[in-house]
Amino acid sequence: MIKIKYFAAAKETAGKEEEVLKQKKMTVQQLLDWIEQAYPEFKGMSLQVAVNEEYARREDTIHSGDVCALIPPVSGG
Amino acid sequence: MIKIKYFAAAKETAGKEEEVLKQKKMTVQQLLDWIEQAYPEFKGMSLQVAVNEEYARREDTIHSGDVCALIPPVSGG
Amino acid sequence: MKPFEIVTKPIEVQKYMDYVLHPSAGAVTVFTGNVREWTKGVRTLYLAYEAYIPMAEKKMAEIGAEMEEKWPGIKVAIVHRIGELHISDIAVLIAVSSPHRKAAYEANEYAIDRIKEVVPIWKKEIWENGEEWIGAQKKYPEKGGKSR
Amino acid sequence: MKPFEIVTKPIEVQKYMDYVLHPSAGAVTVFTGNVREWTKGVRTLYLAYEAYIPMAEKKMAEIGAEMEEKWPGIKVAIVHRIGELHISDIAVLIAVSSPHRKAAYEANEYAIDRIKEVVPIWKKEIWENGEEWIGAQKKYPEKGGKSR
Repeated sequence: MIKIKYFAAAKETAGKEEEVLKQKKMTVQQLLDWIEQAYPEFKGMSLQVAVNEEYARREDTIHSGDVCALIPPVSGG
Repeated sequence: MIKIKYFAAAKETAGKEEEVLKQKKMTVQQLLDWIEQAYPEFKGMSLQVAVNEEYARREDTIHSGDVCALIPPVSGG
Repeated sequence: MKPFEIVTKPIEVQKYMDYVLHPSAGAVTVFTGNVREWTKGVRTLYLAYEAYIPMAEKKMAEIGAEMEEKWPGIKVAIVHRIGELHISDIAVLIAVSSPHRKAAYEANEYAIDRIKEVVPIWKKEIWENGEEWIGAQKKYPEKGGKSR
Repeated sequence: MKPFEIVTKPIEVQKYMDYVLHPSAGAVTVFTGNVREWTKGVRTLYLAYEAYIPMAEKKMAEIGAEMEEKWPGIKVAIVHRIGELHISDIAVLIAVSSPHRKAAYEANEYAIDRIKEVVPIWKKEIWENGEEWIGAQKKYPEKGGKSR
């Protein structure tokens, strides 16, 4: 089980704050592919992924129990 | 009459806050010469002179009624 | 208060200045980012900020650690407010104390640059005629025109 | 309050921040110079500041005008306290608001540099074993030794 959290523009695009994938293991790239398939509006959006509150690379592996977050371009300050 | 105000280290050197010279007209340089004669301890001190609250050059003229100030190196902030 | 925190209430400046001040500090710099009414000719009604709170606080603390390594002897506090913010409200505050002033200025400016790069906080601008999440690719509506 | 002033009472930060803030300001920087306990290994007990008050206020206002010319759109307040100041007291405060942050940082740092050059204010440091007016030619007593 992998938890996905959506923020800001990503939350509006997904229409939800979070959801759970019944996967044991996947790469960040695979997660993004899955998301783009589930929500075509994400295509072309500039997104980073955080795994357990740390920015992850596309090739990093996500394990069951991890909390992922879709991070649109930040605009704090 | 020319008023002279002493500040900080200059006040301690002169032993007073202000005094009045019975001059009608003098240059800033002449004022400094007079001061060094009156208070030899001023010799070698780095001093600026303000006339009517504005920094003055050595060749500027001071007139009766002007207020002069002896300005040791500033150290605010 | 925590030295690196996300809050929902108005930010009190004095609290963070007091936190960074200590007897060896000869200089304190404070930066506040405030909600501005006009941006590129478009009038903002208010802003809505959202954060991934635990990660944002962690990233702000990391920025603080980077700063203390680059400018030894400084002490830092960073706070960002989220929720609905109105004109002149403080969105972000950075307080830095330092024995000498140069480091207090440099470190403070470094902090806001880094916050804008890495801290997961998002700003939505709400105008009279539309709204938009502000991201890397900023798009402003034409003056007087319709957004979206 | 006046935007450029010499005071004898403790400096309240908020008052000057409020003065510079307005709806077009997106950034405010505040600098405070505080009394530091240790300078080059010598322990300060307290400081005594003196000013040529009318000229100092005039010079600070001139610095403000220089700043507003160099960085259009900023708003400035500068206050310096005189009299006896103790450890961590604020001696000088500079508040600058600006539509954008870069100018707020740059102008603020410019102000403190200029204050130290031209404003007729003098600082006397009082240590455990002596005292001295601090000027261009700074002399610190040897650690543990006698001054004067």
